Amino acid sequence: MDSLGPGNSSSASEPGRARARRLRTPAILYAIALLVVLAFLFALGNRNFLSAYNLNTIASYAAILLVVGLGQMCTILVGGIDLSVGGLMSFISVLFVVTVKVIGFWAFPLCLVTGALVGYINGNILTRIKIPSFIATLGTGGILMSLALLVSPLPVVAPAALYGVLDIVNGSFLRVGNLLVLTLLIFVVYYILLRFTVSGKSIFYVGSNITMSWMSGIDITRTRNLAHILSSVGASLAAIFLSCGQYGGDPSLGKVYILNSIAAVVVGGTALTGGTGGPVNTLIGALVLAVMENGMNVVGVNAYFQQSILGAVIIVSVFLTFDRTKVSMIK
Amino acid sequence: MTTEKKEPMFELRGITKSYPGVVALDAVDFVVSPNEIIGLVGENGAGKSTLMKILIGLVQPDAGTLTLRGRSVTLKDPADAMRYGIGMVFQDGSLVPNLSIMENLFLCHEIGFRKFGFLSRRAMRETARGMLERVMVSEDQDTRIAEVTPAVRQMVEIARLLWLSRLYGQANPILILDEPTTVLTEGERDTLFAILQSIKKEASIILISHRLQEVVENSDRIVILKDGRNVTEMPASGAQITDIEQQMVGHAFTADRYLEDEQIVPDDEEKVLEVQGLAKRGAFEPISFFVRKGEIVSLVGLVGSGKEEVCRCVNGLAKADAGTVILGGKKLTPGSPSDAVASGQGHIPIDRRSEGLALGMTVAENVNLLVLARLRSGLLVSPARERNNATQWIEECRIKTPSAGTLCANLSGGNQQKTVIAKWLSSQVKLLVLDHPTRGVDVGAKDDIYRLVRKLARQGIGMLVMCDTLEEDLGLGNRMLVMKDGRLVGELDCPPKRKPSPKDVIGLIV
Amino acid sequence: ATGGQEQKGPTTLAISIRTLSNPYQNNYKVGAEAFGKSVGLPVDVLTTEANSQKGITDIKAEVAKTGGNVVFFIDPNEETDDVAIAKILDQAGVYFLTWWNKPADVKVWNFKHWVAHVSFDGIAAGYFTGTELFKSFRTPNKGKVFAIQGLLANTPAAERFQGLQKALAENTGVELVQWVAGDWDRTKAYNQTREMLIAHPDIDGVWCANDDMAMGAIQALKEAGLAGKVLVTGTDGIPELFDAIKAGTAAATVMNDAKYQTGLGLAMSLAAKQGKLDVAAQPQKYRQFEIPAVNVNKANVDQIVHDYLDSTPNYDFSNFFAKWSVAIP
Amino acid sequence: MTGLREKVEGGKRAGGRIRIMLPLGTAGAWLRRAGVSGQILSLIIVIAIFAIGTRGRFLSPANLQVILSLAAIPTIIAVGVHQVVVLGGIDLSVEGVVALCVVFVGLLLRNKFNANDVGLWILPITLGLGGVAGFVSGICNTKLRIPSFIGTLGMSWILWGLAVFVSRGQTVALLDTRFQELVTGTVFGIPLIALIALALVVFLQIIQDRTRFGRYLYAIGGDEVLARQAGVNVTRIKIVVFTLAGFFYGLAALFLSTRLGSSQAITGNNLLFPAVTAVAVGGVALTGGIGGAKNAALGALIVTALNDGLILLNVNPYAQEAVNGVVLVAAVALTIDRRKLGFIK
Ligand SMILES: Nc1ncnc2c1ncn2[C@@H]1O[C@H](COP(=O)(O)OP(=O)(O)OP(=O)(O)O)[C@@H](O)[C@H]1O
Ligand SMILES: Nc1ncnc2c1ncn2[C@@H]1O[C@H](COP(=O)(O)OP(=O)(O)OP(=O)(O)O)[C@@H](O)[C@H]1O
Ligand SMILES: [Mg+2]
Ligand SMILES: [Mg+2]
Repeated sequence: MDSLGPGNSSSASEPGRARARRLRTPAILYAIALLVVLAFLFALGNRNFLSAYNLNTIASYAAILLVVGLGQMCTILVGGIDLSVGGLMSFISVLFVVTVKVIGFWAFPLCLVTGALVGYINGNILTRIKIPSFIATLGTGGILMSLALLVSPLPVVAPAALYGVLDIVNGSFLRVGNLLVLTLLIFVVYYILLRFTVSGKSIFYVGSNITMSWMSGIDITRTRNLAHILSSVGASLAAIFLSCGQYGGDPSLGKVYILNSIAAVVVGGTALTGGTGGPVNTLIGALVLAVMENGMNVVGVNAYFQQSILGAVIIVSVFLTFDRTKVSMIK
Repeated sequence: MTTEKKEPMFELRGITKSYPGVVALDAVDFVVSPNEIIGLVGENGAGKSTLMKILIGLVQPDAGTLTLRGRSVTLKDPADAMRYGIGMVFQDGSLVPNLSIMENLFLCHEIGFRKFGFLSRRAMRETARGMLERVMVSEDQDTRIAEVTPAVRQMVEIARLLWLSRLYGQANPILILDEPTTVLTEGERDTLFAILQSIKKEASIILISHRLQEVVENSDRIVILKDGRNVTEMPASGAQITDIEQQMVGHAFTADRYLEDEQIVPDDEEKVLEVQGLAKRGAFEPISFFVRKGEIVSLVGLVGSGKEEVCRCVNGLAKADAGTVILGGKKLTPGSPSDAVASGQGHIPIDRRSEGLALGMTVAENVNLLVLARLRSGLLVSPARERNNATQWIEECRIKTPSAGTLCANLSGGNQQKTVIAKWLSSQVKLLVLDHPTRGVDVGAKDDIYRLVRKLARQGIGMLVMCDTLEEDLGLGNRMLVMKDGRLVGELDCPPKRKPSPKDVIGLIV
Repeated sequence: ATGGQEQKGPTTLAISIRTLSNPYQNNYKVGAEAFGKSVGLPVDVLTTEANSQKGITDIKAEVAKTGGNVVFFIDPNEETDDVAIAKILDQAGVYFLTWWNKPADVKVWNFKHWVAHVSFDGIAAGYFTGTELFKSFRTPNKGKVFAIQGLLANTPAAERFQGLQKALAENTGVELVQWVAGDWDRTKAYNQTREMLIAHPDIDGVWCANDDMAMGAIQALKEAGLAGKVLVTGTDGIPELFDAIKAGTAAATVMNDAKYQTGLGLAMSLAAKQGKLDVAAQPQKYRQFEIPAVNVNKANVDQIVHDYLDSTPNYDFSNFFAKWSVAIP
Repeated sequence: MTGLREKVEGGKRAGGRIRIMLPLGTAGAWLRRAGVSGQILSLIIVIAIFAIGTRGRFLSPANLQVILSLAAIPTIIAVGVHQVVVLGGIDLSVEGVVALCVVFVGLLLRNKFNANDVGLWILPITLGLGGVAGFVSGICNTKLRIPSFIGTLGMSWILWGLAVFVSRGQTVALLDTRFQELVTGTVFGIPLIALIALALVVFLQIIQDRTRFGRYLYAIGGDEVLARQAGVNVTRIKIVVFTLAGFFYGLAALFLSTRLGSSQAITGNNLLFPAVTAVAVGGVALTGGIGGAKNAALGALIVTALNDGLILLNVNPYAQEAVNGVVLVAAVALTIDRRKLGFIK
């Protein structure tokens, strides 16, 4: 039973090769295509969709989602989840405005450090007390929510005298909003951290196979703590940006970001099982959500249907962006 | 052997299957006759497992025809194949970890145990006990699979296959065993082959193995695959192992398989690893030994002899109750693998899929895991250096992969093993613990691994090995430590060309 | 940015509200559409869904959509949204009016296009329902009361609760035994009332921050056989609660006429845009003011149902300040 | 043997394996084997703390009745969610499905809004509606290969939008009181609705323990790829599980709206997090493969008892979230069997 002639066998593998090439098209390309199609449709519906003013609007909305999403992404990549972002954002929002009244600019570093500390605590509840991150962060989220109400039971408004400090975020330089510049900076920092540093890359290894990582000497405790710190810092930054933008703190500001941050991450194609995905995915996720949110209003979709359409679009989006070659099972 | 004259049971013609970047099978023909054992051999990645997955409907071929008992068939899924009387023991195990032995035994085939729609536990228990006795598994059938040894799992899989072949009452079922012996001891192996020979009377068996010896001894016909194509087939009687190797790999092998010529004489003074009075209750009694620079020490003993636990304590995966592990003059923190790794200890685990690799990541990412810090330029890891390091080690270890960016999950078992080895070799270790380094690895790759092991020894790396076979232990090692019932019972010197014979060692082991 | 452009075509009337999933908020839409029809202009509805950022972004999207040819009625998600919204709309040259939420030290007259901020007096509402509730006790103005607040951290919720406390201060015979946060959720209020009845079986009344929660509380009292004996109050004025007042299970509510709110808001903003209302020339008392809500109790419930539910009132928006009651400092 | 067990447990010696030795002999052993000993223990602790704190009032028959009656609907929902979690997925569609079902209950039963009156037919209608929604989620997950998190989240948004549109944001008062009596009635002092929930839990638990469906459910949760290899029809089981979950939500919707005697889309709000919390507190591993209906039910009971106790103790509402959070973490610290979970994620 010898093998068949060479001519025969090579012709048999032709379709196989074509298939191989097709499957290698990165999912990211589909996602970008989706964005382009959406933008095209919206622009068709209303020319103003592509106006500089509106693009700026979309960018500012996506910016917040991106910043909290980048953080959330870190915990998801490492194989966990962070549900405390809601409570934390509420807490940081009021803390920021209350402290900015007293210490001015120094409220920025103070809030970031507080956020990092919360992340460190979240991490340690997971890694030392061994409570699954889902429960641990659900719990700390509740505690932070109460803390937010303790700092200020009602929204606090920043006095006009302090607008100068808050405009560090709100202002613009050469017609580009500082918020966008800062967000871009944060994106680059997270990107470099995750793709080009040993600690950041460890997040992917731990998320992909924690037993192997442990046995290979990766400090899994430190890595998971780091992921939680990155998450909380992202949420804190987003809360600060929001509070600056609204010139006030709001103890109920965070709630909607629990689900929205996860959605931004997952819509971009990062797997909840951990290990696959990344900052670019989150960027796309945030953009898809922002473009939809904005576009539906710009073309005047009936408010009754917006939620439904958004639901359908995120399903379609994940259908396109999710890289199924990297996960053996869809959970 | 008169197999040639029989009507074929199952005929596969022109089977072609490609994956992104690879053509796994290229117009392969494969015929199964009744009552025969076919030995299917080939290099890692030759396409053996893929062909078998097509045989049981887990993978659909891109092209080709399947003819079963004279009728053309398409197999939707494994359950479908099972109804036609085709079953398989998978290379990487197929038992669900969170279910019990019994539940796994009957998974998907519980029909016989139904009473008013509910499953009768008693009936299941009784049948299970009978089946387990047949393969000599003494574990309680309610133990979860996650808690039993690989050997027990393997036997449970075989028991499952036996039971299924009986259940559907298909005349002459086809049983596929993909590398069933890698985790078995010699004794268990003998049991397995005895069972196979006895059921051959009513079944066809396809046996995949990289241990050509057992293939030649136990099969009737040998089929060789190379690069996804049929190379040749031959009757097993009278087949020469060297000949098969030649056909599989394309070149002949030297007689000095374990490169004993290159075995170095370690310097007495420089000890890489010193284990002093290490003890763990219930696992092993106080044990002291050392590994010198460039020395290969093989650790042998039966299952339960405690050698594995000793290694886990040395690796920091488990905490010993007493004693110290000193690596390169530094006392290791007990129970800290990261300290062990940071101090220069490497560990190639027995279970590559769950302990050795990040399957969802690329070959390059896996290879570079341990050396990222070294691949930095400035503060950041340099992608160019990453690429270079990965390519270098892929070549060095001859990992057969379409590219460095291929996902590990898509490599063949043997190439996955080579990836794990490459990962540790690329990091500069002082001591390497090799737990069955050649498990599931083809002859060519084995050669590569032996070569690498010798090279490392020359570089002064000490090694502690536990091998698949006693021959390998003897061939590779400078010295052999023998454990029995948690105690060190013997130490043998294994100088090149004057190695002790396996018989000498077995006396100590059992 | 787009304010300076030449604007052709009809002006869009836009409302930014919290949600369409609750009857009170949904009436904003009804009122806006009725007004839109009366002036022959298109209406757009934006919802914040409890997300300030979404609210602000949607407003910007609406500005982009219409090229700035739009006027707004806005019920901000939180009072902290106001400054951001004001800055955005001022820059875009879009006239708007806000309702309910505004920080005390942010002044409307500092913004050229912020036509006015109008509100109902939340404290008065809580005070009215509180005193009505106390009157319904077996021994009037003497007994125990249980309170279900709205969402903590929400300004109207806090104001109404403040009103209740004012009523408590005046009625020393009444004791507030316990209060909880019902998050505006009917099911939650039902659960809490049932649990509270274990802790305080001798309760005399249940004060709720809105009607939805009041309906939940009434249901729990019904199951305990206390409906009609222990009364409940709410705020908003939903039809079910009017029925409950008629049936004697609720004591009072305060009706906020959402249709009038949107009508007035859009009318003023539109007038400003069309140059019929000179915003800058208005005295401060006409830029920040309250209008009275409709207090409903057993005595007037039939009349109110007749006026507002059975027939749609004929609103007159020619005099914007017809209902003006007090300036907000 | 020991070696492998060690490997399975790898790297988590610290957090301690709290072996609970209940002084109950065989019953204790049974509980341990059934994987609910930890949950029972935390329930007992919660009860003990509140019983002492309220000087026994917490344990009064009246309060127990309240707890059982209030736990029933969360139990039904949690039981629906938990099977999806056992599969290794998550079902976020609860709120949307309930919202839509509630709205249809309001518009189809005898009500104040229109002339419809389908009477008892409402039961198959809501169950069917929920089931269809679950079925579609299942198709999304299996056929379109969309992770359940997004598929069900999208589904929830879609249905939620529909519910608001269909109801136009209005509240519909129900006039048909038959179901209400069913929901509020008691049998020997035990709320009927609690008995219904209990019956569902027992029924499902038996299915999980004693049928092929149950076996396959856990096989998929343990390792989907291996289950498929073994011949499990993964797609079918998954679709069935999502559909079943939809049935449960439909039933919960019917009970929710009839108990309140009204129907509005927002009745669906605030149901998801408590349900998922209950599932997790009950000891169902979010990684899949572990925990059954009894776990979900116990989790719902613990969460309900906790809320009830906090009100009886008159804990400051501002601090309630914090107390909830602390208790949640503490309860899980006691309940989860870390031995079975490997690395905690
Ligand atoms: N799911 C898959 N995706 C992509 N490539 C695959 C997949 N499965 C197998 N391959 C590729 O197909 C080829 C044949 O693999 P197969 O597993 O059949 O080899 P094998 O002969 O069983 O090797 P081994 O002896 O190492 O087990 C390999 O090159 C492998 O990388
Ligand atoms: N009965 C025997 N005859 C010959 N050699 C033996 C026998 N038992 C064990 N050995 C040798 O002793 C060494 C240990 O083998 P064994 O398969 O028990 O390893 P193990 O790592 O304990 O197994 P596993 O982890 O797969 O259960 C091997 O080199 C093996 O060849
Ligand atoms: Mg193979
Ligand atoms: Mg072995």
